[in-house]
Amino acid sequence: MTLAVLVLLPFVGAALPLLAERLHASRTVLALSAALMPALALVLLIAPAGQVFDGQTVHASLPWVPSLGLALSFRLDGLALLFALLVLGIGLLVILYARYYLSAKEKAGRFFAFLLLFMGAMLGVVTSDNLLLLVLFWELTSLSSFLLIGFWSHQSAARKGARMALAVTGMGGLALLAGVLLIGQIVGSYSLGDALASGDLIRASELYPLILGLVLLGVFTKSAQFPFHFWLPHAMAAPTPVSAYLHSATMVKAGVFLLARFYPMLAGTNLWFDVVTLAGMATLLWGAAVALFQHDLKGLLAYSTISHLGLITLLFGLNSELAAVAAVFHIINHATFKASLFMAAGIIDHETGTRDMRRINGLWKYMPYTAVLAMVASAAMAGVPLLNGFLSKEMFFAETLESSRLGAMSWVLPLGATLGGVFSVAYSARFIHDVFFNGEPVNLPKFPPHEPPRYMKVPVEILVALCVAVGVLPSITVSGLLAVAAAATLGGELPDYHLSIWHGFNLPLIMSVVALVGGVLVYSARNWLFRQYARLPEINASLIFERRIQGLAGGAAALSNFLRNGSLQSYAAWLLTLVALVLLVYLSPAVLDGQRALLPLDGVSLLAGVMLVVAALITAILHRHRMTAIMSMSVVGLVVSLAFVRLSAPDLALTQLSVEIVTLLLLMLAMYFLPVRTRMESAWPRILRDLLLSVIIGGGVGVMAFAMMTSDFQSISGYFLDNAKPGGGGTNVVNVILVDFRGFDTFGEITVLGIAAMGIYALLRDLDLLSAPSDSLGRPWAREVHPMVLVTISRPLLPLALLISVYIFLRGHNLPGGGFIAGLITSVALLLQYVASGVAWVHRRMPGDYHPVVAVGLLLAGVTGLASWFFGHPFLTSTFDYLHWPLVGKFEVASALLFDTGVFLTVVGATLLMLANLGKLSLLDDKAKEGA
Amino acid sequence: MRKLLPFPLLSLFLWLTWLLLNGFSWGHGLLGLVLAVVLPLGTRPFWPNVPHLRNFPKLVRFVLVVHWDILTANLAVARLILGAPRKLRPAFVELPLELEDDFAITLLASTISLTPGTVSADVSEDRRTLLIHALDMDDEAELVAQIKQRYERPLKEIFEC
Amino acid sequence: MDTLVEFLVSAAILVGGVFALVGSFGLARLPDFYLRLHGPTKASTLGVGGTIFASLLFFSWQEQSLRLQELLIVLFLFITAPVSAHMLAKAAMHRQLRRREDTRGRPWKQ
Amino acid sequence: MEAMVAVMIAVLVGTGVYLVLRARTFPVILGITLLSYGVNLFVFISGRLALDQPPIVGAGPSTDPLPQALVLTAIVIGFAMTAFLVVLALRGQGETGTDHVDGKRDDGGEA
Amino acid sequence: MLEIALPIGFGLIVVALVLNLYRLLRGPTLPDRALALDTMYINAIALIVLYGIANNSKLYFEAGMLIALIGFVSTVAVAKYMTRGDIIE
Amino acid sequence: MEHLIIAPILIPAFAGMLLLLEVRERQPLRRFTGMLSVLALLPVAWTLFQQAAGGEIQVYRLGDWAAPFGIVLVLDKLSALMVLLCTVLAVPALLYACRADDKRGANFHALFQLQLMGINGAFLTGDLFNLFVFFEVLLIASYGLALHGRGPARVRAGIHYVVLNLIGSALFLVALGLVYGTTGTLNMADFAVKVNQLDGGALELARVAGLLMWVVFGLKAALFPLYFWLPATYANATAGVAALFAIMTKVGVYAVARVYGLAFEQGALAGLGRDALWIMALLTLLLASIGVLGARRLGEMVAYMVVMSVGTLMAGLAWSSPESFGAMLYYLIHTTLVSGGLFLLADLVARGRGKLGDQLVAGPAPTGRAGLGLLFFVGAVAVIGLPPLSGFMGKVALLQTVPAPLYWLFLLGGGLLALVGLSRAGSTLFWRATGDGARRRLDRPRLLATVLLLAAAPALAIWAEPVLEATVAVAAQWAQPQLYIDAVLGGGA
Ligand code: NA
Ligand code: NA
Repeated sequence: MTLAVLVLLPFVGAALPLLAERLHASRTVLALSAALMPALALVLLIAPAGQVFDGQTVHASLPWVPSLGLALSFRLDGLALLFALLVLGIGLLVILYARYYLSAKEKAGRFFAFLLLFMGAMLGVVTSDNLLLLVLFWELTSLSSFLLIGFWSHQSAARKGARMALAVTGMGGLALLAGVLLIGQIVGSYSLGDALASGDLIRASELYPLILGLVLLGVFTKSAQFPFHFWLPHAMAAPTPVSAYLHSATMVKAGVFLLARFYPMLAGTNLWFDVVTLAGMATLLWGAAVALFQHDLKGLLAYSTISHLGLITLLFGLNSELAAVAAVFHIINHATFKASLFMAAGIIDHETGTRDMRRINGLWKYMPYTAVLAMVASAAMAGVPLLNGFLSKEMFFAETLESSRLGAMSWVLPLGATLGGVFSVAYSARFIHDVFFNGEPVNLPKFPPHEPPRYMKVPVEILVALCVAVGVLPSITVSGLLAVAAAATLGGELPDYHLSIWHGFNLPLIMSVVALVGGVLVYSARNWLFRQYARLPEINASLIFERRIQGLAGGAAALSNFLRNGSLQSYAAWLLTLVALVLLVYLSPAVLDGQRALLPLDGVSLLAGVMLVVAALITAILHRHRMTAIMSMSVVGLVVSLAFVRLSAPDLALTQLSVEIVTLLLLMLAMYFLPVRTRMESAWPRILRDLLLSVIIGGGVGVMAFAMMTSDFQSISGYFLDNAKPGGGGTNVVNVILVDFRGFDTFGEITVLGIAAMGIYALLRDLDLLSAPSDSLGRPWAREVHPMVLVTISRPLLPLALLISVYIFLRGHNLPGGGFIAGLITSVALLLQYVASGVAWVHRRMPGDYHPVVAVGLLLAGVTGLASWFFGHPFLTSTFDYLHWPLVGKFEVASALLFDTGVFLTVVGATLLMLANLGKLSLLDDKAKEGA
Repeated sequence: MRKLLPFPLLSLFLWLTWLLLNGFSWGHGLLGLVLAVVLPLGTRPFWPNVPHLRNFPKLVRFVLVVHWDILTANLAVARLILGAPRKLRPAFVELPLELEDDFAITLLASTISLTPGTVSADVSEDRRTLLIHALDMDDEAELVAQIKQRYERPLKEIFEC
Repeated sequence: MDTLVEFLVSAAILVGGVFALVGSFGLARLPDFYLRLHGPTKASTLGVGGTIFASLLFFSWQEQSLRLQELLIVLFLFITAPVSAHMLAKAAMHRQLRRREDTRGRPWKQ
Repeated sequence: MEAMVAVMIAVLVGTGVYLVLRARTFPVILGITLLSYGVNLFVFISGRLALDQPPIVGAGPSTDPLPQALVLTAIVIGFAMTAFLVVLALRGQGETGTDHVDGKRDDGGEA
Repeated sequence: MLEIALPIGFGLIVVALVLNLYRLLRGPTLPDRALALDTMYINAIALIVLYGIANNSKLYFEAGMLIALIGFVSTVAVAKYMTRGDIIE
Repeated sequence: MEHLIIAPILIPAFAGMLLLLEVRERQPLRRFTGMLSVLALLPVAWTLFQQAAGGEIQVYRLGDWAAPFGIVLVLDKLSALMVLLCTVLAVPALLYACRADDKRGANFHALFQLQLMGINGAFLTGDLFNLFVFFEVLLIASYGLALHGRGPARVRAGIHYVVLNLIGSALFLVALGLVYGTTGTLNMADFAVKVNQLDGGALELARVAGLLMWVVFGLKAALFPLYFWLPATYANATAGVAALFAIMTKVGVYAVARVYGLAFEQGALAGLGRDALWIMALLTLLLASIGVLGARRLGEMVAYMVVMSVGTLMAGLAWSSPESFGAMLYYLIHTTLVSGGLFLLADLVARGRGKLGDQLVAGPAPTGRAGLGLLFFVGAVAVIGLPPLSGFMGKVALLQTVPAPLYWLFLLGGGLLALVGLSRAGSTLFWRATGDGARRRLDRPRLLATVLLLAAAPALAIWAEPVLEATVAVAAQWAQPQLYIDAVLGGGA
């Protein structure tokens, strides 16, 4: 369990510096607060580390999401221990270093928090014993490094570098996730142990190439392998402590860590060899060559890092156990010398104010102590004997000589390795010579440079001391750790190897010598080389990437906007095309197999049908002559109402008729503000397309209608006919369905009406609309506002219409009618008052806000429904009884009537809320005109 | 009583309408009565000036006359329409009004419109003149006189005295 | 008696139909708007009136009791139809619709 | 009769579809209305056609009452929606100064 | 007798409706179209009443009454629109 | 307590009606009423969820009429989950809106409540026509809410939204006509039974009915090629509304799941339209992630993420194994809450940047840059599907249960595009600031609402197991339509 706590510590620790910053703690306290948890973790690591050195693997596991196979499982074996030490150890050094590196202005608390987040993520990656958990931490390293690289977010380079790193490593992470999921599918578990034990199974699977590809995509992006290396140099926009940490020892090492981790699972095949070796070799050479030409100190280090990562990758690719050992060894060595170099570079940057090696010269004079440290580290990087880099490089040279996979071409590997060594020496030489010697500084922003603060050098000193110690006394210092780490990597027994400075005169030694001499020669030819390099077209990966991304985003925007072109016509066409496709594909003549006898067609119906067809077509054709279109559409409405009469639906006929009238009022109200006529806008192709859609959809629906009407079916309607009277207390079955059997639909329906009215009210409020000052013929409007005849007739019509409403309402339960129709009649009668006498006149006589009417209507319907609860029945259960009164006789009292009253009120309130407010628009309009 | 039944004629009218709709029964008689009282009361604000019926028998007579005229005029106009339209002698005629009450004027205008052959096209803003369009007018004075005699005068007697 | 009633009903139906048709025929045929305006009066008076009379007779006969419900349709129509005509006439005058040249008198400006 | 009703439905739906594909709010409103007519009739005929069989208990054979109730609901909802659309069109006219469904002004600009 | 009169009556009224539609489509002016629509509504009453007789059913009476009572409101609205533009002011 | 099932519909319904009564526009009273209603819904929804978790499917017969004749509400695990999710989303959304957005137009609170009524009704009803009615309730309320506030962009988007949905409603009616015309019933369970007894032409018509329903639900859910209305509508809606709308697309997803699971999972029309849904969902996923990358406003970007999530969900649904459905539901919960939170966040950012709003161009830093930046980071990580937040869990769950390479490619590739897009957006908004924006403090309640929703991301990750167990249980019940059918029709039928 210590292990889980250990991984958790940095995450917890991330809060401390933030807290400290809140409390305005000094920078030292900030750094200490940041260092606390890692230090604690390091201490906690001692005990399990002992077990690891005893050859055990320490496990800890907490369940998290068992159904996904995700558990908080951790393992500490040699490999994990090695990396944990690097992560924590170098992490602590970086914290110390950053204490001095960050200026007082900077939000150090946030910086340390990000750093600790990263540390925790990295620790998680290396100790995960669960593949999904590993991916989880893996992506966390990408995310936290994004924050770290972009820490100086005011700099464009930092932002771009951060985004690029995130995009590239994020992509790799997604690929890795896919790979891991596939591994999980094959293995049947996401436990790392199970997976490592299932190497043969995985390699035998036909998914193996895919898995390998996906995992390697993750590895290569993270470890900046060719061709995914380009993000790393731009990540140098990060503060130097970040580079020292992420780009030497940790983040980029995550990739090669994974190669080591998955080595028993995935390595050993020719595919592995070909892909990994090739990528490693390419990266090694490319990075080494380009590094020489960097004028930016950190740029040089970045490319050198790429190159060294290539070296490690290449080693893992060789499918040789010894090579793997060498790889692990080089991971350690590279971490130490590269971290110290980055720190040294940071010190130089800090003291001179620039990282441009063309300006930084002869610093030996100003900061000799730093120079010594940097020179030792550089020498280690170059592979100079007695330093750690030499040892692993020697092993590397030896291993390239061992491989025979390439057959006759096997010489390519050592040749490439040597060439890489040459350039490695050359850029290391440049780092030493160009910075500390090579004449006098040129125009430094800060002059003269000094040695940095004492404690800022401590981390460098420690690391350089390690370089030397390992280089001189490998068997004492590093062999134990290397052994357990390598053993864990190989998943078992170690091969026979020897860590010593002197292996005798052999081919690797010659290669080393060639590299050293060649490197010095290359460096001495630098001026010529730089000139040649300068002639090459400059490739700024950041710029290219940024342009690509911008192009991608632009393309994405273009594609999105092409589809989502802001045109309703095109959206509707998509929708209707989909419908047309459904109809075209699935409507076969088979649907017309009905056997139902047809009804006779009489002449009256035929003529009415023809009228409807003509009127509908005219509406469509003449839609630009808007009033004509409205008139002909009213004919359609009338014929539809008549059709309902003919087809045994008196309720529908009444409803349709009254709705027609209100709709026409509505349209007339709107026409005041809309153009009366418009010019033709659609081009013929568009019209033809729309006609095609109309014909297909109209035809399709017609065919389906015919198919339905001509086939028999079984329905539930018999129940309604049987139960309307005994169960619902009414003989008008449609009404009983509406207020009883399906009263809930009606409840929803009047709610819709009420909401529509509210929405309309909201839409109309503060709407500024200009109405036409004259009619469509250009004449001024008529003078007379309220024609006397209309006014006079409208008044007695009101009580009369109310009487009819009551009549229609009361009979609704048994005969055609009901609350809805009654409500519309009442509304029309009231609206007639508005039309005849005007808004002001009406509102002097009754309250003009219809919100409460809608509310009371809805509430009445709702409360009627609720009342049934008190009788132990579900919502909307109706009840009815027959009363006998003297004189009056027997009559029915039904709760449905109360519900229907709610419907009535809602309809009245809603229609008036809609239309009366629409009418009021012109009042505002008039005021606006007067004001103007 | 006045307060309860501000418009007795309207109430009667509503009550009869109710009974026509529902058929006669004690229940509906009662319910109709309630409605006939309540609805005019409820809509009272919408009635700023109330025409008073003075002479009920004359009203009945007037209604019968109008119906008879509708019947006969229909026949006459049908002949005109089915005949040669070129023979029609259309005209706009201004009818000076003696009626003063809006309701009575409206009734006159409606009557004129209902009888085929004439349509009331407009009432002047000062309520002094009624514009009539005639389908086929022989003589303007005769038409005006006929309208005045058959419709306007009875209306004046029915409502205004 | 039955035959007589049936005859009356049939006659009323025909009268109603004929006048409805004549009115609409006039609407379709007459040369200017003001003349056409006269057409619907027939539809709304004798046209509907005839059918209503038929219905009234028919159902009273069917049920062997006086049934005057249908009268309401005529009544309402008599109240409302002149208003339509009046308003349309005003609209026509406002739009200064062309009238037959031999029309005597002139419409009013609106 | 069935064929004629089917043709009516087809024409209503077809013209409705054509009109909703126009560029101005007004024809779209007309289109939605026509479409509603057609669709309501379609739902209506799902209970099959019957002549003079109104669904009143005690008045002889009865047609299927359920689709009628559904259509009644659909008519009301359709009315509410149409009204909203009409007012929305006005709001569009007020805010964008045009009745184009995409708010495109006649001069090519956008409000 | 009735079985002869009714079809004739239906025929007459439907022809009337067709003539109305003709006027509505033909125009030429907006008042003409409005007038035609108004007439159609009135003829529809006759049609509905006849249908009631033909089917010996009183269930359709209300439809006719509805048109007679409030059908004219649409015509009034259109006419008001033509004269004033604004139908509720 | 048998009536509790209908409470999620009635509470907001009555609240909405009471709000309508309040004509004097006393905003505090309105806010109080609205908040009271959503807060009352919370325990109700939770209790219902617990009840449903017991495994028994509860049926509420409205008007005391037996199915299939009357309308029934059905509380199974799926509907209970959806109601709970809606409620959980509604509380912060309303809280946010209560900070002055609700004053930008009339009737906001009533519309909001009735919107909830519609959504909950759609989740609970067991009747197809009643589903149509509740669709209309939620749509008309959403029209009102989408147009709440003013401005031409909002109206333009509103017109598109409204017209397309009106066409959709017409299509739904055609489908319902076919449903009734072939099976003679409207009850979902009864339909499921009867559709399998069809043959010949009726079966063909029922097939078309099903496909038309897919089109309609696809429009609600915003599937390709029916999603074009969504980005503008959502991006232009006021923040609280946009946040609530995060569940609207899920109503479409739910409807497909419900009808498909009952009627088309097996039997004569088994797998109806599955391939088409699959292809459309994948295209949606792809195009929406492209949309995320190309978005010019943060709100638009989040809206595209909503569309992406629909593609993700529908594709998962097209596989429709109980396992994939369980994973899909987890993802649904995650995406609803997180995108809701991101809509709120987009508004917070826009408010803090003054005129620029949420446009993705360099400008003054939003007020409370660090805090908002952190929230954005959390939301973005979650919504992209990066670890360790809920999106990662959801994606892993989906990837594990949907073994289709194409899906993996689109899901992961879409995630990458979203990653690029969101990192650009975040970098522009929070890093590339040219000076500070308004110096006002962040509004605490607004911030709280945003945090509440975005807290779902870590919470759903930490408690991924119990949530997944719950969703898998929901899926297991869903995969046995006979349970539903028996509960509704009383076993024997
Ligand atoms: Na130099
Ligand atoms: Na006349």
